[in-house]
Amino acid sequence: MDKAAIIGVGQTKYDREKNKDFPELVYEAVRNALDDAGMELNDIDNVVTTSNDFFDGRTIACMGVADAAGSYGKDATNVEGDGTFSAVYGLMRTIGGTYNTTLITAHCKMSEVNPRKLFNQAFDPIYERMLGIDDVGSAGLQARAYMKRFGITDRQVAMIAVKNRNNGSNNPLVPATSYVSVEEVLNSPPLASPIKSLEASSFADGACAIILANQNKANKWAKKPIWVKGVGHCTDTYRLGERDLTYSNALAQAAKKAYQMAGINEPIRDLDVVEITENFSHQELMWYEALGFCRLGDGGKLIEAGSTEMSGELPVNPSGGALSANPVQVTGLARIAEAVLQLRGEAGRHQVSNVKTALAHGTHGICGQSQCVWILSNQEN
Amino acid sequence: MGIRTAIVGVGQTHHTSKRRDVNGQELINEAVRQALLDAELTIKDIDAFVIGNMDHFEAINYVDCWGVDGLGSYMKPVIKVTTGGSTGGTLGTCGYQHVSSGLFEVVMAIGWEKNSESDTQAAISTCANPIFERDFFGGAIGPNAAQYSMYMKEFGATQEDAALVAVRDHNNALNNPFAHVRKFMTVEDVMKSPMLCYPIKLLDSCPRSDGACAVIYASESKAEKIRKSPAWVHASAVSHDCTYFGDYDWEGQPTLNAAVERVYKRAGITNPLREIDVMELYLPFSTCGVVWMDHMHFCERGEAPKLIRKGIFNMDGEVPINPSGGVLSTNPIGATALIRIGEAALQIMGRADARQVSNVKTAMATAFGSCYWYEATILRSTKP
Amino acid sequence: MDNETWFEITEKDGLLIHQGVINVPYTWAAGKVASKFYTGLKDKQILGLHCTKCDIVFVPPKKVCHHCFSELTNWVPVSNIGTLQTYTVIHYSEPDIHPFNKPFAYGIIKLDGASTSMVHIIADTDLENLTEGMRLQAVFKEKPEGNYLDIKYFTPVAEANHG
Amino acid sequence: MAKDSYQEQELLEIKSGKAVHIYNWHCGEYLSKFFIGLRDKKTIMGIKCTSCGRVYVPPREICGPCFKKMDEWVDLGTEGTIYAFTVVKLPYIDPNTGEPIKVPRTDIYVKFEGADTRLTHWLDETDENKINVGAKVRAVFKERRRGTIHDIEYFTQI
Repeated sequence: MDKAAIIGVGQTKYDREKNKDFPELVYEAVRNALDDAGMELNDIDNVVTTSNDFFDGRTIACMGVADAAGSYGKDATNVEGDGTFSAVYGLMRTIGGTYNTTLITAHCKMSEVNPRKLFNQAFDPIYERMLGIDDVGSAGLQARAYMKRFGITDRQVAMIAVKNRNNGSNNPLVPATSYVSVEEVLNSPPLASPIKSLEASSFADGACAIILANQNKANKWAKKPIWVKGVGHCTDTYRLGERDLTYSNALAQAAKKAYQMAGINEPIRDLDVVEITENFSHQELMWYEALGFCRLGDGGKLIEAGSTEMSGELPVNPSGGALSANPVQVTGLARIAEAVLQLRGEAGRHQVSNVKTALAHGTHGICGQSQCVWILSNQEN
Repeated sequence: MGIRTAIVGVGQTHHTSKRRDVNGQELINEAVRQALLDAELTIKDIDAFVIGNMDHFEAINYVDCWGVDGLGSYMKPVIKVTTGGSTGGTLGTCGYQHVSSGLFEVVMAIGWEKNSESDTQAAISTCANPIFERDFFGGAIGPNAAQYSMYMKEFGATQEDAALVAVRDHNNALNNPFAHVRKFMTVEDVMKSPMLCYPIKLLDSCPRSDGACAVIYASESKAEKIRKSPAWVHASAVSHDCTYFGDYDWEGQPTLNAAVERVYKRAGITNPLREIDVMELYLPFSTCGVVWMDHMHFCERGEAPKLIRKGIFNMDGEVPINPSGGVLSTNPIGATALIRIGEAALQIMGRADARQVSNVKTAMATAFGSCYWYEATILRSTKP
Repeated sequence: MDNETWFEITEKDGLLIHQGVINVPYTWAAGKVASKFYTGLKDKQILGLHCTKCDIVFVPPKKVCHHCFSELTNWVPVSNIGTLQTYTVIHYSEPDIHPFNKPFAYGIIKLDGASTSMVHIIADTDLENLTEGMRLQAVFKEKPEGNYLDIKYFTPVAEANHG
Repeated sequence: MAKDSYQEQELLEIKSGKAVHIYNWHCGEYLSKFFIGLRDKKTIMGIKCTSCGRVYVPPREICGPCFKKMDEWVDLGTEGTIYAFTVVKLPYIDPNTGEPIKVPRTDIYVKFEGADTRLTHWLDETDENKINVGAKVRAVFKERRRGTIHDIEYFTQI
């Protein structure tokens, strides 16, 4: 792969409810990204937006943010899915020969919708949709299957919620929370057993934008370009009844490709910080295993050992992750933005020390059907 | 520069008003198999997939996830792109960029729609801003009709000029076994068909169809092994400058101008009428087949009717437009613009059977959709 | 002229929020495969499609095997009884889409003779007593309508039926 | 069993029934101000880009070509001209109700003298022989206004 770097990132604050409409949110993120890169819109060659017609409540939802995303007078395109996938397409466009710089945006306002009904629309209308099942119910099926197979305890799963929610209290971009304990998580109202309320992500409103540049332009613009070392994305089978819900093979395959490109052999040693999309706390344990941070079934032990805490060997989600703020579609792109801040040493109160290589992860679909992995570094070579 | 990329296979379903025998996944699967057959590949040869449609036509969220069984994309990378009517163009560009980036070698782009599964106009009307324009958006026919009224007044064009375009596209469809509407018609038939919105009549308008199309893109090193004469992608461009329907300047057609100017520049085309051998244009109404010609550097403003009357865009003319029958005869919306690219590629590869134009070296395909989003692609028989 | 649809408007911090809907009905073609599956349910028979190459029996059936990409044509009947793989008890309500009142359970059930599992509802039992591995049987709707809920739900196999 | 076994079989359809998704669309700063203007003062406001001079209706935060924030509000008056129109005769399903719309219905694009973009709305005339592109139209406001685009009941030819 030709070299490319992230040379600007911009995020809005992620709130439960924003007093802005979609284009106003997107402009805020884009302006922040341009200012961060020291660029003006003229310096951008093309734009990739991310939208979802169900969550935005209109067909061709990308139309609504065209001007705000800076599409005027440029080649623009639109990906539907998590922002990490839009960024993959943005990367292709950056190194594909036609463009030098690409702006990627994602926006979401969960406050405007009924999420469960929209997630239900992801199920096959010919078959399971009539059951009324959604993201939460299916995650409950997944959590129990996973925990049963490997003897994962409720406490281990709750520890993820505690870690991420408490990490989030150091991130000024996510809604403020007070300290939560394992007991509070375990005692929070049941949602879809064994999942409890505090173990589900916190839906939010917000937007994020990143700017990619190929090698020609990256060093010209950025004070601290963050280099793309590897990417991989992969999609598992659709139906829950056909999928191994206890292990994300799709994530393992996506990671394998990204690791190969980046020359990562032992992820827990070679990576310095990780930002992943854990829509439910048990998924973070599953993602540890698929990402090769521990052996199959050892996710619970990894969190118990404190390895992924801020003070651990490989901090995961210093930003607080999706459990702290989950503006669906934006969430993965925000993980990339957070990884960039870590690699530049600009993450403030949630900065991890000595970061050279970071992993950012996004997921899309029900129970992590589709997965995307990015490896980023502050070292060009 | 990126990796040289070519189209090596094209597949489509037959298109019809309603496919009851297959669900969406199964419909997609038919196009995928046809494309594989065309390129003499197996599903294992495909490294990555891009899929697109419009969500509210079938009400399926996360179509890229739902479509895995039809695509044959189990444990493979899949991305969904969507931009409304132009989705097919967006898909083609995305497939091309997958390969030109060097990240993938053989990539399949699939567009599909089952317009029979909902009220197409209801779903389309939800594309307008819901709190400002939705209730007043009865579709694209109004502005197109008004535009052609003005055009007739200003340049002396006639309803018959538009009818000539309708007759050309519809009768070309007789040569295309995949086309949805295949009926011989005359200018008189078009003129006598029911008026939908003055001066646009029923036979001046596109149908709605169920159908799917798949196009396979491959890197230089793979493409030449797969097919002796693939269709090389020389350039693609898109322009999208509007947020509200009321923003668009119908007289100036700025996004059409911008998209074609950009694509000509990237492909090094200075005299399109002379340099392009065949075109597959996304013309949703026959009137577009008149007015838009003025914006594609074929002639001075107002001269399109002259070219049309001379027949230069007919099958036996200088630059045949829509040998496949175009959008007027087939319109599964998410696939429609990808069919344009696929048909243009077939022309380059010399595989368009009864609708083949002789000696095609350069072909152009366009897409139109959403808030006047235009896309254009240039394919050639020679490498870029 | 009175074409306005009246939706709720709220003012908050001097700004407006417009409520609105997307209300478009859909009719999906089941296609030949799912139609045959539902026709089977009318006779209380659950049918799967067998991939002879991979030796997988897909229930519910699908036309293409995702492993080998073969088109499947080998129909096989499977049992109405199967084993619970995993389940979840739903403690929230979503009245527009939930066919049961909370709390109710979803389960993934592998029917005897099938290789893949069905997601469905578990009812008519004490949800406290659900366990993975328990045996469940399909309860059919009295008047089938040709859709997924022609199996009303799954329920534990009566003691007498234990083999 | 051979493929032919399908032939005798009935092909089924699955129906969604009434499929309603409720949204709470935030109007944001600019559209809110526009709607409040309609409601409280019966004014139609546009917004001007001080950089290029373009005036936009509906108002929005950003001028696309200049990519600058706009804050100069312009009163466009309540009269404009017809830029384009459609008399909708097909009773397509109204996504607000799930029921067919009332036809005929005339959708128009209104060009205001002081604006570079156009406002979409309804015209109270449905006989297309009596509607002229370029004709002058005036906004007719509702008595009971709530802060929506429907505070203008329709436009009428002057």
